[in-house]
Amino acid sequence: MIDKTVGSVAEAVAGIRDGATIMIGGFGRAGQPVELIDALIAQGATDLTIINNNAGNGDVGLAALLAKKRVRKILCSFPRQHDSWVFDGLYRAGEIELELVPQGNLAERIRAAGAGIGAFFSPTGVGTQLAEGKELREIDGRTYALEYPIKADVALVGAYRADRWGNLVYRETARNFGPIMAAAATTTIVQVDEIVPLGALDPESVVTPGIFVDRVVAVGERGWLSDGAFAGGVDIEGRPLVRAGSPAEGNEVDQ
Amino acid sequence: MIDKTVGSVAEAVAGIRDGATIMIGGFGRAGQPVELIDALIAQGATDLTIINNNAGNGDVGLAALLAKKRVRKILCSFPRQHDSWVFDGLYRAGEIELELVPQGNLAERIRAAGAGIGAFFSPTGVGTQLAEGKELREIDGRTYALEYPIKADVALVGAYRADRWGNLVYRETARNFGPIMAAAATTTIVQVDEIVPLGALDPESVVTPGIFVDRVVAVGERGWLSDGAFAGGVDIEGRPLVRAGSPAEGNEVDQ
Amino acid sequence: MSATDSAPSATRITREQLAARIAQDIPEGSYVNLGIGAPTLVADYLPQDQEIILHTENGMLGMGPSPATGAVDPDLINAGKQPVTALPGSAYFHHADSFGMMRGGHLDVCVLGAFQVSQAGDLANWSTGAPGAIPAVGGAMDLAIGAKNVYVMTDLLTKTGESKLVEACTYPLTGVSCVTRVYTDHAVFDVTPEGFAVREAFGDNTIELLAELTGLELKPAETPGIPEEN
Amino acid sequence: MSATDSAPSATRITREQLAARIAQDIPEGSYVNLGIGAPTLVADYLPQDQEIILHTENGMLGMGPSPATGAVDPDLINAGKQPVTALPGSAYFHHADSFGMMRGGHLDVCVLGAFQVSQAGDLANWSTGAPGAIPAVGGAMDLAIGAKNVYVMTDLLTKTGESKLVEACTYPLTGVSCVTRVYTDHAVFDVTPEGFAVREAFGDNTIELLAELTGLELKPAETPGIPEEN
Repeated sequence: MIDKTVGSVAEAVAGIRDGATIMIGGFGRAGQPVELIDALIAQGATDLTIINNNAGNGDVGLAALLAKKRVRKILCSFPRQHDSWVFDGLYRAGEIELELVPQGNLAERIRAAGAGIGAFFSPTGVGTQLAEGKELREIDGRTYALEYPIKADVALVGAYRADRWGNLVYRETARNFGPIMAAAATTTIVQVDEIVPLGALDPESVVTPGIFVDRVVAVGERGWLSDGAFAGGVDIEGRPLVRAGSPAEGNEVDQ
Repeated sequence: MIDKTVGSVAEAVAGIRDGATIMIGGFGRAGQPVELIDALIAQGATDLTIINNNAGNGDVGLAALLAKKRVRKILCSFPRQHDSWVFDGLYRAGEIELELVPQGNLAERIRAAGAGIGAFFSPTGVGTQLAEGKELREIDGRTYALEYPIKADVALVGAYRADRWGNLVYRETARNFGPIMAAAATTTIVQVDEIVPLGALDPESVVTPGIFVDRVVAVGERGWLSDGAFAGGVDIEGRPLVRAGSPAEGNEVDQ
Repeated sequence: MSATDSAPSATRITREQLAARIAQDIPEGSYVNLGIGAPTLVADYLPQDQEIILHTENGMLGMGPSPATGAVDPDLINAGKQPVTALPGSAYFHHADSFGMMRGGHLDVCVLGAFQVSQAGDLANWSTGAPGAIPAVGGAMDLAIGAKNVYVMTDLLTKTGESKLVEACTYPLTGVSCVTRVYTDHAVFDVTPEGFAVREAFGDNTIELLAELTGLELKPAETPGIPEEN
Repeated sequence: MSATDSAPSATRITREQLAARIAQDIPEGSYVNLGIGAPTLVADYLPQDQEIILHTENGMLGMGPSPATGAVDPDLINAGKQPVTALPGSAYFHHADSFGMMRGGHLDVCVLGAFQVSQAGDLANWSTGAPGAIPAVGGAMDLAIGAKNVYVMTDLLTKTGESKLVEACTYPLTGVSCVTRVYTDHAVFDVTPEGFAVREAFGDNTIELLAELTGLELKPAETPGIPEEN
């Protein structure tokens, strides 16, 4: 019997080596596998290269990993946010290396790694600083820059439900980088709200087939659901709305 | 109100020009938009270039279009099948041009057209006749050949259900080329069993978002379903099983 | 063109008026991405009786307005990471599909902010190049080169009075020759092979005044007021 | 090696036995694509008490056996266009995703037929190059270069007695240096940097006999009988 489920987040992240390249899913907080990141912090691997769209929000998840100085380099599209103070501090202190990649090139390069593409010509970034030094080519009257795949040793992905074969479905825009990162890493580790019986996921609706998944761990239902139905009652960071008049989320321009 | 539905297959294929490049979905008969092809035959456009995985089966659908000598050239991966007699005859008579593309390169080149990729390096076919003359490059110790996008003026796609925004779901392996062809053509025309109300398709399960779809026509429930449930009672070509002992489907090796 | 102290005499519309003006040029049935910041205001002015489908690059088509407090869903956010809702007919997809949609030219319109737009249609909106600043680009470069029509929404002048419409950008570029039209608080400009053309000057603003404010040679648009086909 | 009329003395196993032999080397949990034709037989010999997940390149993982007559679903077919079923845990996807899965090296094993395999692991299985033949390649080239282990299932000799194991292929290639192992009716051969190595000779077959039949220098495999890690 194939059973990719593991009983704890500690088991899920076991064996991640110092110096590993790790993809972490999520766009901001949506889809960020916070429990797996916490487990990685506890596990202790260091000198990591992280691939994520952002560079951490607030003091939790990826930001907490950064705060522990366990990350040597981060490859992302949008590090600077209103709540990226942990990264900002490390960057200004020269304690973290940054490789900035336009978001669509980041996504497509990750997809290319999973799909066995050697390199591809992208129109994004041509003529800008972020394509400096890249091979350019005119194809059908348009100029493209050559982009290479981004692969990883490990992907940490936050999905919604899984079965024991590792088939995954996501929830709303928390899907974001999960499916492409799952395919681009040697070892893909997934946290979900719930493991469901094999056959419970509609094969028409599986977003990540289990072939891309190595380990799955259930971390319990997200706080804004109740028995699978949306219940609300939280702020954008998922914190319970305990009192009226609690401070509103900043509306600074992030991406 | 956005309403991409049209009332008849004739309306759906209206305006297709002589000389057009047309993608036709389907892998063999599964997902082949037979009613749209019949409408295209009636519509009269000729001197067509067709992109499909195969080159027609039996005497219906794509094979019927070929039999009418309306196709100048076909681009596919597997023309020769046990029931491809129409194509075989035209090819041997020199009446149709063939461009043979390995199936995965065909799929990825179609995907590249929809995704705005200028070209990509593929490992498939390297060192074979089908990569002759292509630009080769060694990347990370492996040799790749440069492949260009395949786009089309029109895509004819067979899906399962649609809403009036053109969101599509497919059924089982009839999905095959539909989603990538829908994105790679200037005008995408879709036949479905049924148009459902906006909001009836689960946004988590929409396979082709309506942005890729221009016209949708309902052609009625496929013969092996009854009110959306699988009822069987047909052979592999979808013909009703009228009597025991009817001739079995050939089991020649096709792909 | 006489040299006058033009600022007092220039008509400036508000950001909300500008958002409404842009909304006017977006036909029903369009697929539209509204960039983070001011462009998101455009959504409030799209006609309620028409269907215009909003794309957010983090993986959704059919985005609806913000939810009520108490109904915020942290899994359902836009590219600015603000809570949104899903309309009937919406669809989710992953990041590679979402950016393929943009890069492949499937969006009819995107509306972006700008630091500078050059008369060749070059856009600078992601970095001032200031030393010590932390660079961040997000999806700006993909949007800039992706949509069929790239509209810029911006004040014509910076807070210190310099024109954001320029002969050549001095800030780091986001995209080359990508902008279709610039909607400013003073006027609407088309990007043409011969440089900026004034499609619509607000209030009493004249081409002469706009030329003076921008320091550029300007001409009237050939078909002013008629939106281009998407 | 003495020249004898080897054919009568050679042991040949049946196609079904060969399918069973291949099935033995596929560990539980493997993701496997069985090529059209004889390789599909392997499915019948996979152990019933183990889970091995079959991929079909037209867009499915978790493929099950053929349906009963009357329960044939024309929408649910394999790459050979034969009716199949879906197991609990299956998933559908489109062609680009399916071939990305192959090309990206996610399949553990694929089993293919062959016209010829060279000692460098080159495979020829799609065209005899005969003049007038209609070429057709399908997914063969993608499978050949995609899986972690590419197993070939074939008779050792053609109907006219020529070896399908060759120094260099004379038929048009499907893939270069892609075959991992060749399962024939006479023996199982590994492809090694030094050419073919005999992993297992069936019945009384000897390396000498196989060398004579193939006209190739052969050596024993270093770790005969131990399947490689997937």
